[in-house]
This record gives sequence, structure tokens and C-alpha cells, in this order.
Amino acid sequence: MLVMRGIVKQFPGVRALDGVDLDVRAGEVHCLLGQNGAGKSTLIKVLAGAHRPDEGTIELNGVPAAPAGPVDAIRLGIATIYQELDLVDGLTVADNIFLGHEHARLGFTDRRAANRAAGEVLTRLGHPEIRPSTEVGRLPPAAKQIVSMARALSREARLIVMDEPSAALAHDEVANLFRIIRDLTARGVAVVYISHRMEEIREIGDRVTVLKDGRTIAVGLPARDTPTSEIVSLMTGRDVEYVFPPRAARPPGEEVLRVEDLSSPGAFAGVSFSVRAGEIVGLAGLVGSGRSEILEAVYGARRATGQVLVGGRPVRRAGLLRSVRRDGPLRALRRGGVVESVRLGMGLAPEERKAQALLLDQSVTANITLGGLSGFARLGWLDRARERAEATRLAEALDIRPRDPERPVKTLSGGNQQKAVLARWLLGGRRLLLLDEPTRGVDVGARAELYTVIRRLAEDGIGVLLVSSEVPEVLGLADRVLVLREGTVIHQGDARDLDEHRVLDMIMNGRAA
Amino acid sequence: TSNEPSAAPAASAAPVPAPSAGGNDQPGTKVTIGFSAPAADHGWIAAIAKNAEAAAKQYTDVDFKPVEPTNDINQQISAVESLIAAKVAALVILPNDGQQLNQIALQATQAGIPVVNLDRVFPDKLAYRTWIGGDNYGMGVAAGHYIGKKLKDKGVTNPVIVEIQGIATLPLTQDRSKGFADALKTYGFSVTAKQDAKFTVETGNQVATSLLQAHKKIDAMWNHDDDQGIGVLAAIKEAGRKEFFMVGGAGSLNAMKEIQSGSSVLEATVTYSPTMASSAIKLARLIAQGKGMSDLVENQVPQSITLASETITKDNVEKYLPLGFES
Amino acid sequence: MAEAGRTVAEAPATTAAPRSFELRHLGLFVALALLVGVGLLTRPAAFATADNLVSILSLAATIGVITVGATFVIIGGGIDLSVGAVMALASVWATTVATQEFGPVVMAICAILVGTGAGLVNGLLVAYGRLVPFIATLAMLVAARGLAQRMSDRRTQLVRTDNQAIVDLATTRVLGVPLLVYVFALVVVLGWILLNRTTFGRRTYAVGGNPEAARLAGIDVRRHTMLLYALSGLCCGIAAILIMARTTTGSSTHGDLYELDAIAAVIIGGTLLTGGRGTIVGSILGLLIFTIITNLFILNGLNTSDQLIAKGLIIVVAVLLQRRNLKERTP
Amino acid sequence: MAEAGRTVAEAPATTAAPRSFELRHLGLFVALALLVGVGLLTRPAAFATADNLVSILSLAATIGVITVGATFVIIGGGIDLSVGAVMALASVWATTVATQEFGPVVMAICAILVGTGAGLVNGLLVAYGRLVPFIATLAMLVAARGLAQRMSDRRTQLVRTDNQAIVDLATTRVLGVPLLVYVFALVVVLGWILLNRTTFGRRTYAVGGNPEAARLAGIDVRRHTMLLYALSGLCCGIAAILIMARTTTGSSTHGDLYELDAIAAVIIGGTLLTGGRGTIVGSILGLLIFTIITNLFILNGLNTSDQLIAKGLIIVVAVLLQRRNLKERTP
Ligand SMILES: Nc1ncnc2c1ncn2[C@@H]1O[C@H](COP(=O)(O)OP(=O)(O)OP(=O)(O)O)[C@@H](O)[C@H]1O
Ligand SMILES: Nc1ncnc2c1ncn2[C@@H]1O[C@H](COP(=O)(O)OP(=O)(O)OP(=O)(O)O)[C@@H](O)[C@H]1O
Ligand SMILES: [Mg+2]
Ligand SMILES: [Mg+2]
Repeated sequence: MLVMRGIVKQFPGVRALDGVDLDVRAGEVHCLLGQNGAGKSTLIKVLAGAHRPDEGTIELNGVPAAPAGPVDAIRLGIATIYQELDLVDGLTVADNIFLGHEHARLGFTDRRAANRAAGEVLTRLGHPEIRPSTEVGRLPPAAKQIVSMARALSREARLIVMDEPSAALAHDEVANLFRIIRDLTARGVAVVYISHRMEEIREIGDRVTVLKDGRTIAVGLPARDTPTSEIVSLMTGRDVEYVFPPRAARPPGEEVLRVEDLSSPGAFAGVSFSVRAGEIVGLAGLVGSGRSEILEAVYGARRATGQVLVGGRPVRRAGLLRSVRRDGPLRALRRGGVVESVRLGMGLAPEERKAQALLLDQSVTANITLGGLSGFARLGWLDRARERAEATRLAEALDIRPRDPERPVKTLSGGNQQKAVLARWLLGGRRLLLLDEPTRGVDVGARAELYTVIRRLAEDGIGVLLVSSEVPEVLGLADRVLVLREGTVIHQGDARDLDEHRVLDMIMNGRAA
Repeated sequence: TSNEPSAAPAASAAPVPAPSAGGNDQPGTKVTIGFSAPAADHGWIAAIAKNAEAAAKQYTDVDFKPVEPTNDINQQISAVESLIAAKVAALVILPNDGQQLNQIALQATQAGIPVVNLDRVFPDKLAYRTWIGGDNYGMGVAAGHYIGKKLKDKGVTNPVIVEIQGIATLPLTQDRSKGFADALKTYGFSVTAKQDAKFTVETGNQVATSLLQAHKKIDAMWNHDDDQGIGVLAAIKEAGRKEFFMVGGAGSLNAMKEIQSGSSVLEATVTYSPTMASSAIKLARLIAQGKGMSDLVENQVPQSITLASETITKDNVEKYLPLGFES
Repeated sequence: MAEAGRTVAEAPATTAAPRSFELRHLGLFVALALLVGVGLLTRPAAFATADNLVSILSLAATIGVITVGATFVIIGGGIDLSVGAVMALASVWATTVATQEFGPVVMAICAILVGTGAGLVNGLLVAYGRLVPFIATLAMLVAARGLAQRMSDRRTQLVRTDNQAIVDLATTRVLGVPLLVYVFALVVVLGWILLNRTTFGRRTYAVGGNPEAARLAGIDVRRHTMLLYALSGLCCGIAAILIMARTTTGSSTHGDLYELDAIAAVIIGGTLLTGGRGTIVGSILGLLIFTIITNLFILNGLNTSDQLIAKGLIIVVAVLLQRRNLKERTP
Repeated sequence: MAEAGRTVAEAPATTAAPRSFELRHLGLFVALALLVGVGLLTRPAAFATADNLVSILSLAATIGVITVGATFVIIGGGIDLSVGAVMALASVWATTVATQEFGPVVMAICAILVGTGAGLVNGLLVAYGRLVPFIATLAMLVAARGLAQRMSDRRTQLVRTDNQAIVDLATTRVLGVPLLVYVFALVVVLGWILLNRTTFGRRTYAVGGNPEAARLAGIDVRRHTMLLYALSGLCCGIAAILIMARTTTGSSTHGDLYELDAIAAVIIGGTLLTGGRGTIVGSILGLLIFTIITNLFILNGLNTSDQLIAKGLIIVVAVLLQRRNLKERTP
């Protein structure tokens, strides 16, 4: 039904697409795979009319159809869920869903009809609780993702493109998403699906196209029968073992963080735990179970009652993994003091990279060094050479591409932006890292590298508090796991004693293990 | 603040003859006089407001009621409306723009409130009872004659004469320029270059700085306003220019002192005295009380009074010093 | 499966019910009430009269119409500095000898066309010329004033007596209220409907809140942006008619610094300068606060300097009262 | 770590070198060059003299100093409308009878303290009072002008002859250039260093570009914001000294509409009003463009109305010339 041939897209300084081919059949789920920066998002933006291709042809049902703009693409029956949330915060859910094709007569909107229709779409998506009249800016990220989907579904589309729709979703939500996708394909709608999660591809995908460095290197592989290792090696050009690094043999050191009876009305209550030096503690739970809020409260970025005690001040010495003084008593953290948290050696890699972490206009270097600027300065005077050297080293360590530390972060692909966020806190001088969905949007190869890096950090005596919606990730990486449900800790214990099934059982049904 | 007696003598309050002999100043029926003028961000306007207030203070039978001065015409209309609503006995109005306030002055008159029009004139004679103001055209003429005569006496031909105006959009500016040009014409001269400033020290300074660059040799300069004149003089000093002489306008204390010292290029200034505000209040009081001017034969206050623009030079500056207003 | 996903938005849905109208503007109403209280205390006889109320509304009318247009532009993520100058230009053009020949209706149409035209030029420069709105409209401010001065030869142009119909807008009263107040009210109501009940309004929020998202949703962001400026220009044209009525003149000096006042009213009213959020009602309340402050000063005969100081303080207090609405989401 | 398959991505890295200084400001230089060309053509004798150049720099000095402060505030995501009024207040305070008793040094210190103090109040209101910058600094504008009028009793206050040292800044020349131009240059250089070579500068970009990210990265966003306004106030204090030197007076009328000029210069120079991006060099070039335009007009004896029209057009053309730098990321 859709045929794209030899698509080329050139950005200043980057050939993002260098002759890409794509064939999609009606009623199939076509998966698009590739490393971070391979060109997936760019390709679908070309398809959606958001970018004009420099070369190449697009045919829809045998008719040449190169969308001249988003309006055109929509008219051609192509709906898109973009990787970066593209909602208008100031408008309601219903307004967002029908933006551009409002329920209106002679320009006058019919609010009631819009709300009703929005409610229907949301119900179809399994989320009748998202009220159409709520302002989108007040929704948590997961709900926004649902609204984005509702928006794509509200158009009578023949082809729906989904760019990493599951990145902001937890396990159960993904299942829900798949139900909807099956629904769509059964009605003959084609779906182009992008994800970095292999098991999803295997579950929902029909065929796979693999992109690498802006070129198609494999077309129409059967999604279910192609071995993961083959796909991964196609994507990365090497064999990656998708395994978690071994846990440390040494027992963890002294406490770097103790949280006592932390509560925040409406988000979580009575949370107590501790993190020791060299230990990775994972937080598992559904989206909305309050994990991000706990991290923020611990970090001092959100009001909460209870106590947070943090280990002594770190020694400031630049260097990736060796920089922490391991002594010093715990001290109570002043509430609302992010500045103090950072001074005491904490670092938070937040959940929404664009809104909470990145300076989009600034260079990769400036983004990486933002958290530890004073480490490169004497009396406020920056040592720019040292700054750049450190940033370059980290960018290499995390394989941030393109390998140009002066490039503005906004021109990086989503996954590479995420790596830049992480790099900020790997700069050194940290005792305790709070990582909120650190691998969101990161490709398989880089993910394995990230795991190694996080484990090495722990081995060097840093405490890590990890939030991830991917249960295997929590179980594989963490030493200890806290299971959250509706803002309370329902289980706390060694990761080795748990398996995915039990954790899912707990977070869904609230049954303590 | 403005009526501390110590501040008054040399400066703001015009020397009004002490209320005594003449029947005019004898206390009469108690009257409320409303007063509206542009916002005082200028020495001359400030002096107007102060003089009006000081004049009113002299009379026990006058209740002075000023409203918020503003430079926004829309708000001045509103201010006058509030005075009409308060049913004052007489109104003294110095409009931001006579034409634009005409309508509201007419309303006041129709409501039976006599309006004393101060300085900027209402086009419609029905809108006011009496007008008192300076002679802008005459001011230009005075400056033109001073400069023309002096250059003629020096025997200069084709002189470079520079004019620095005030706010270009005010009719008074256009009148002054016209008078200046007309007077110069009688000597066969004309203005070489003119630019408008905005009646502030800073704009005077800016405009003069560039004008001095544009004309490397100047014979004479007329600056419409002594307030902005301070900035003009600073620019002249900074550029170290001495080859020409300058005439000011309005008659501020500073300008008079400069003239007196004889050390700067400022040789003369032509007056446009803010004392007119004191007189306006007096007239309003007389009208409201139904009196005439005791020095005149007529029973009623005249319909219009135009002040003469006088030329102050080193020779007569002593006499004017007490009338100078602080810029 | 479906039930499992229920938690996604539950909490916000219940705790964060959309703030109702009254609540959203509560701070503004409190500020207004305080000012009225001050008025009643200090000048009981003069302040609370119907006459004074009408006077306040007449004073607010001209800039109020402009504020409606400015609200659209600012919600749409732009800014229009040229409003005062464009109004002046429209008033001058409408009162030229040539235009006045054709009578009051043509004068009004002329003012509206000139205003809309200038707004359209702003819109073209911003939307298609890709100039930063601040600069494009600043250029328009400067040029429109220059043009107005040139057309009028820097003189104030009186509305001729045979075109008195224009002036009647200010002098004719219906139910004790001058016609121009009705015009003001009409513009506010139409503006409110346009912003809240039409696709144009919804799209304005989208264009201002997230232009990229708007574009991807198939909205012609450029065209919309252009229309917003044209709308602002249209409001300036209407305001020009009102100022001609009130002052009986067209003049290049009309509307000096209106841009600051209009923008301030819009922002006090809770519209974000970054776009995407805001209300007409808030803007009008903000404007009324400013106008009443001025009126109170006039009534109390405060001297100018003290007025300025007091005004500064009052602005701060008024905004602190509704800080919750205005505070940015950053710390 | 991983070596294979990197070639494609690496190649582009070399071509996408950060745009160099010259390139970034190319448009501005072209616009400047054009203006200079016009000057040479129309008034060859008067324009290209050293004297006139010095004149232009002297004219630009006062507002130039303020522009440096405004650049910081705007890059930091704020706006400061109070600059002109604060400068006026500082100039008035420094020229009161009481202050003048203590001689020129105390006068200068007084101006700087008043400026910084007012800036600090702005900063407190914005950072801790959470007022929208536009409103907080508008309130300061109004209040500072009122206070200046009150202190000076609306009179122009002359610098006494025994404090002539202040005025000497404008009249004493070193290498043919008045001292105040050196002061201006010094402020620009220090500002450039602060913005580009220190953590303070880097944090300014962060605070303006994404305040939430800055906060989560451990920057005390509020304190930083407060300091930015204080810095702007400090620049106003320095500017007050320069304006006293140039006009030999302190006056509440000084610095009228400086806020618009300074912001316009900053934006023409490529700084985004939304914060997070911008340069000092761009702002100064923008300012010089404005100053030269005015100078050219006066040299050519253009009348103000035509000046205004021409200025509007030139602004548009100048910005179109460097559109690439200014265009927003939205369509
Ligand atoms: N607007 C832009 N300007 C310059 N370069 C860009 C722009 N958008 C994308 N690129 C570059 O194009 C390449 C492809 O990016 P794209 O976003 O398509 O990757 P992706 O496959 O979606 O990666 P990810 O899995 O991380 O989302 C990257 O090198 C990226 O840096
Ligand atoms: N902007 C908001 N307004 C009101 N409530 C919110 C807001 N954001 C989140 N919440 C609520 O706070 C709680 C935690 O939400 P959140 O989605 O951040 O949890 P989470 O466990 O961190 O999930 P995830 O890891 O996917 O972010 C939920 O009850 C959510 O509904
Ligand atoms: Mg992508
Ligand atoms: Mg979260």
C-alpha cells in the first residue's frame, strides 16, 4: 500500500536519510528498527509531511503521493504519533484530540459534541477516566501519550505511524496498546511501529525494516521468526549480548541515603528505604504509582513530609568513576533544596528530557557540564578546554552521535539526547544517582553499554536509585527492588528473589509476595 | 512639597502684588477653581502648576482643585469630566492639545462653568470665557530679530542658522518656527537646518551632538526651550565649539545665569513666562466672582490676554532674574 | 487489561478539575474590590456615582478595544507594539480633508481599513517574513507614527461639523451610557465568542502554545499568525473611531504608549507572554484595574509624582494578589 | 567500545562546525556597512570624520551600557522595562544637594548603589515574589519615575561646578576619545567576559533556556535570576553617571523610552526574547545600527516624520538581512 523509494533528507551537516526504502502492506504492523540516530523519526516525518525530502518518491496505493505538508498527509489518510509529545498544554484533552479538524459549524465549535467524541475515543483506548475537559498540561506523561494516540485514532486514517509510543508506557499499558493495534489492523489499517524493545516487535510486528545510518539495510524480515541476535547485529553492525552485567561481589558499603516516612499528598505515603554505597535500588510500579514523585522528593525538587538523610559531601575531582569520599555521616536534607542536594553529591536524570533536562539550543558540551560547572571553574572562571575534554570523553563513553560536542542538542536524535542527560551526572563527584527511566528511547546496543556504565558506577561506590517501567530492567540491574502500588511500598527485597511474573502480579493486583 | 515658602521667592511663584488696596484682591464669595494641565515632566510645565497653586493659596476665598496632570489626551478629558461633575465654579485648563480638548471645554461652558483657557488655545471660541497665554509666534519673531540684527551688524552673509525645536507635533512649535523664519526673512536670512528635540535635557543633548557634526561652522543657533537648552549647551561645550552665539527660549533661571555669566555661547533668551498660570487663576477667580479687572475700565475680564515675549540679554538680565523658573 | 490502565490519569482528573471562571479571576476581582473600597472610603460622594462609572468606562473604551486585539496576538505567541501608532495613523487618515468629504461612514470604514491594513503588514512580516514580532511591530510603530505625522503635517485634524455623527458616539447616550461604551462592550463580547467558541480561537491557543504541534496537526500556522495581527489592526481601527469621537480629532499623537498599557493589562489579566494561555475577561479586568487606579487618583487630587509611586506599588500588590494565576511553572 | 558502523555519522560532524563569530553576526555587519555606505555617499565630509565617529560612540555610550545589562536579563529569560527610569532615579539621587556635598566619587557610588538597589528590588519581585518580569519591572518603571520626580521636585538638577570631575568624563579626551567612551568599552568587555568565560554566564543561558532543567541541575535559579536584575540595575547606575557627564544634569526625564531602544537593540542583535540565546556583540552591533541611523538622519537634515518612516523601513531591512539568525524555530 505504501512504497517509499530512495528517500534522502539532508540537514545542515547531517545526511539523516541516505536513500531509504520502505514497503508497507495494508493491515500489517510494520516495524521500523534502527539505532539511535539511524533516521527512523526523520523518515516518518517525511512520510507525515513534516519534512520535505530532498530526493525520493512516495507512492500510496500505487499513486504518487508526496505530502507537501502535514495537512496533505492527513488528507492522504496518514496519521502520526510523534516521538516527542506534540500536544498543546493550554488546551483541553478534547481540543487537542480534534485540533485541526474540530467539531464545528461555520467556524463555531461544538464543545459538547467534541467532548462526547473525545470520550468515545478515549474509552476505546481503555482510558475513560481521562476527562475530555481536562487541560492537557495537567496530565502526567503517560496520559499525554494516550491523548496523542487518541488524536491519531480520531482521524480516519489508513496508515498510522507510531514513533516509540511505548516509551512512556508501562507494561500493562503496552498490552492495552497492542490490543488497539490489533483492532486497527483487523480493519485493514496499516501501522508503522517504532520501538527499541525487541520483545514488543516480536509480539506485535509482522514485518521488520532495519535502518542503519540513514540507509535501509534489511527489508521485510519476518518479525516473529528472525532471531533477535540477527536483527541486533544488522542494526549495530556487531553482536551485542543483551544481558545485564554481573552484580558486584562485594557487599554494599555504608548508607548514602536514608528515607524515612516520606509522604506527599496525592502521590505517595509512608515511604521508607535506604540506599547504600555501591548498591542499585530499583523502583518498580505502574505508571502513576508515584515513582517519579519519590525521586523528586528525595532530590528536594518537590514538597514532601518525612525525612531524607544524605551522606557526606563528595570530593570534587573530575573523573568518570572515581571521585567519591566514602565517609561522612548522614545529614538531613533541607526541604526544597535541589541546590543542596547537588552539593551533597546527588544527581537526578529526570523523566522528561526535553522539559526537565535539556538546554535544546545549547551544545552537547554545555548540556553535559551543566550539573558540575563549578568543577571546571576557579573563582567563576571557566576552564573551557578542560570542560570540553571531559564532555568529549563522556560523549565517547556513552557513544553519543554524531560525535561532535559543539552540536546543539536539539539536532540529536531522541535516544542520543537521552544519553546526554545521563552523561551530565556521570561527570564525577556524585555519591547518589537518581535515574528516572534512564533507557527511555535508547537503542539496544547503547542500552547494554548503559547498563555496564551504571553497574561500574555502583562498583565504584556510588548509590543508585533506579526507576524503570520495564520490569526486566529493574530486576536485571538492581540489587534490591521496591515494588510500589498507588503510592505505597508493598514489597521490598533482594532482586534475585523476584521474577518478572511475581512483580507484575504485585503491581497489578497488589498481592504482596 | 511644592509650597514650602523658602522654595518660592526667586523661583516659581510669580511676584504677585500682595493682596491689598486694589478692589480685586478683596475676599469675595468662596469659589472652587478646577485646574488641569499636562503632566509636569518639564520645568516650564512644573512652574505652571506651582504658580497656579501658589496664586490660589493667596486667596482665602479660593478652593483650589487640581486634577491629575497627564500627557494622555484621553485621560485629560476624563479628568476634566470629573471636574465638571464636581461642579467647580471655574475651570483653568492648559490642554495637552487645544483641538482635542475643545469638545470637553465646550461641555463645561455649556454646563455653566466658565473656562479660562491657558496657553494652548481652543479653536472654538464658544469653548472658553477667557484665553491667556504666551505669544509663540512672537517668541520666534523676537529670536529672529535678535539673531538677524546681530548677524547683519556683523556683516555676515549667508549665515548658517540652526534651529532646535521642541516637540514637533505641538502647534506652538510650528508657530515659533514660523515667527522665527518670518523675522529672519526681513534680514534676507533663512534657517539652514532644524531638528526637533522633545523638551528634555537628554534629547536636546542628543540632537545638538549630531547637529554640531553636521555643521562644522555655525553662525547662530536658536533653541526653543531653555530646559532642553541645558543639554544643548553641554553638547556644545563637549564639542568645544565657540564660533557662534545662541538664543534660548522660555526664560529659565539657568539660562539667565548663563547669560549673566557671559562665558557661554548663550547670549539671550526670549521669554515665554509661566507666570501666566498665576494670572489665569486670578482671572478665573474674578470671573467666578463676577468681578472685572480693577485696572481696566471694563466691568468684565477681557476675552483674551496675550503676554508679550521679551528678549533677555546680558544688559537686562538683572531685572528678569526673579521671574526665571527653575528648569 | 483495560482496567489495569485506569490509573494513568485518575489523580489529576479528580484533584485538578479545570479551574472555574470565578476562581481563575478571583485575584483580579479581589484587587478590583479593594480599589472600589478605597474609592468608597476616600471619595464616597464622587466615586460611586453612575456618572463616574460611565466616565471610567468611556476612558477604558478606546484602549479596551485595543486590548481585545492584543489578547489574541499574545495568546497566539506574538506581541504587537504598534497598536497605539496604528490607531493614530487610522485616526489621521480618516480625518484628512479628502476622507472627510465622504461623510462619517466612509471615515469609519477608512479607519478600519487602515488599521486592518497595517495589521496585515505586521502579520505578513511576522508570519512570512519571519521577523521577530517585537521588531516587526516596533518598525511598524515607528513608521506608522512617521506616516501619521506626514499625512497630518503634524497638525491636529478636527472632525468637521458635518461629520458630527462620529463625535456623537461619545456624546449620544442611551440609558445614560455613551454609545462608545456599547461599541466597547460589543467588541469584548465578539472577541470572547471568537476566542472561546470558534475554531479560530482554539487554534489561536494552539499556535501560541505549541506552534510545531499546531503545524503537525494540519493548521496553517503562518496564515493564522497573519490573521491574528490583522485582527489586532482591525481593533486599532475601531479604537481610532472611538478616539476620534472622544477627542473630535485625528492626530499623530494619539495612542502614545498604548502598547505598554495594553500589554500590561493583558498580562495582569493572566495571559502568558509566551503564548498559549489567557482570557479576554482577564485582560478587561486588568484594564479596568488600571483605569480605576487613574480615576481614583483624579478624584483624590494626588500629585503626579506620588501617583506614579502609588501606581507602581498598586500594580505589584494587585499582581501578588493573583500570583497563583501568574506564577510561571518554574520555581 | 563499539567501533563498527560509525563512519556515516562521523563524517557530518566535521561539516557542522559551530558557526563562527563572523558568520553569526554577518547580517548585522552587512547592515552596518550599508549604513556607512549611505553616510559616505550622502555626507562624505561630515560622516567619515573621526570627530563624528566619536560623536556616535558618545551618543551610544549611555544606552550601550544599559544594553549590556539588558542582554543578560533577556538571555536569562526575563525582561527589564525599568532601565530608563532607574537610570533617571540614580541620576537624580546622585545630584541632590545632599549628595553633591560629598564630591564626585560619592556621587558616582551613589548612582551605582541606587541603580543596583532598584535592580535588586526588581530581582526580588521576579525571583522570590514570582511576579511576571514584564509587570514587576513596569511597576518599577512607574515608581522609579515618580520617586525621581519627587526627589528632584521635578526640576533639572545641575552638577555643581565643584563636582566637575563627573562632567569631565564627557569632556576630557584621551587619544581624542572622551573618557565615557572608554567606560562604555570597558563595560562591554567585562560583560562579554562575564557572559562567555564564567560559570555565571553559562548559568545565565541555562536559566533562560530551560529554567526547570537548570533547577534540576542544581542551579539556584531564583538567586541567579535576582542577580541578573541586579546586574541590569548596576548597568543603569553606571549609565546614570554617563548621562550626568553628558548633560551635566540629573533629571527625572532622563532615559525616556530607553527600555524599548535597549530591548530592540538586543533583539536585532539576535538574542531571543524567550531567553537562552544571544550575544553581547550582537546587541552592541544592533545598538550601533540604531545610533548611526539617527546620526545619518540628522546629518542629512531629514525631518522627524520622514526619519520615523525611514527608520521603520531600515529596521525591517536590517533584520531581513540577518533573518537566518533571528528566525524562530517555528514555521
Ligand atoms: N532538525 C534537525 N537538524 C539537524 N539534524 C537533525 C535534525 N533532526 C534529526 N537530525 C539528525 O538526523 C539523524 C537521524 O535522526 P532521527 O531522529 O531520525 O533518529 P531516530 O532513528 O529516530 O533515533 P532515535 O531512536 O534516537 O529516536 C540524527 O543524526 C540526528 O542528529
Ligand atoms: N501534573 C500533575 N497534576 C496532578 N497530578 C499529577 C501530575 N503529574 C502526576 N500526577 C499524579 O502523581 C502521581 C504519580 O504520577 P507519575 O506518572 O509521575 O508516576 P510514576 O510512578 O513516576 O510513573 P512514571 O514512572 O511513568 O512517570 C499519579 O497519581 C499522577 O496521576
Ligand atoms: Mg526517533
Ligand atoms: Mg514518572
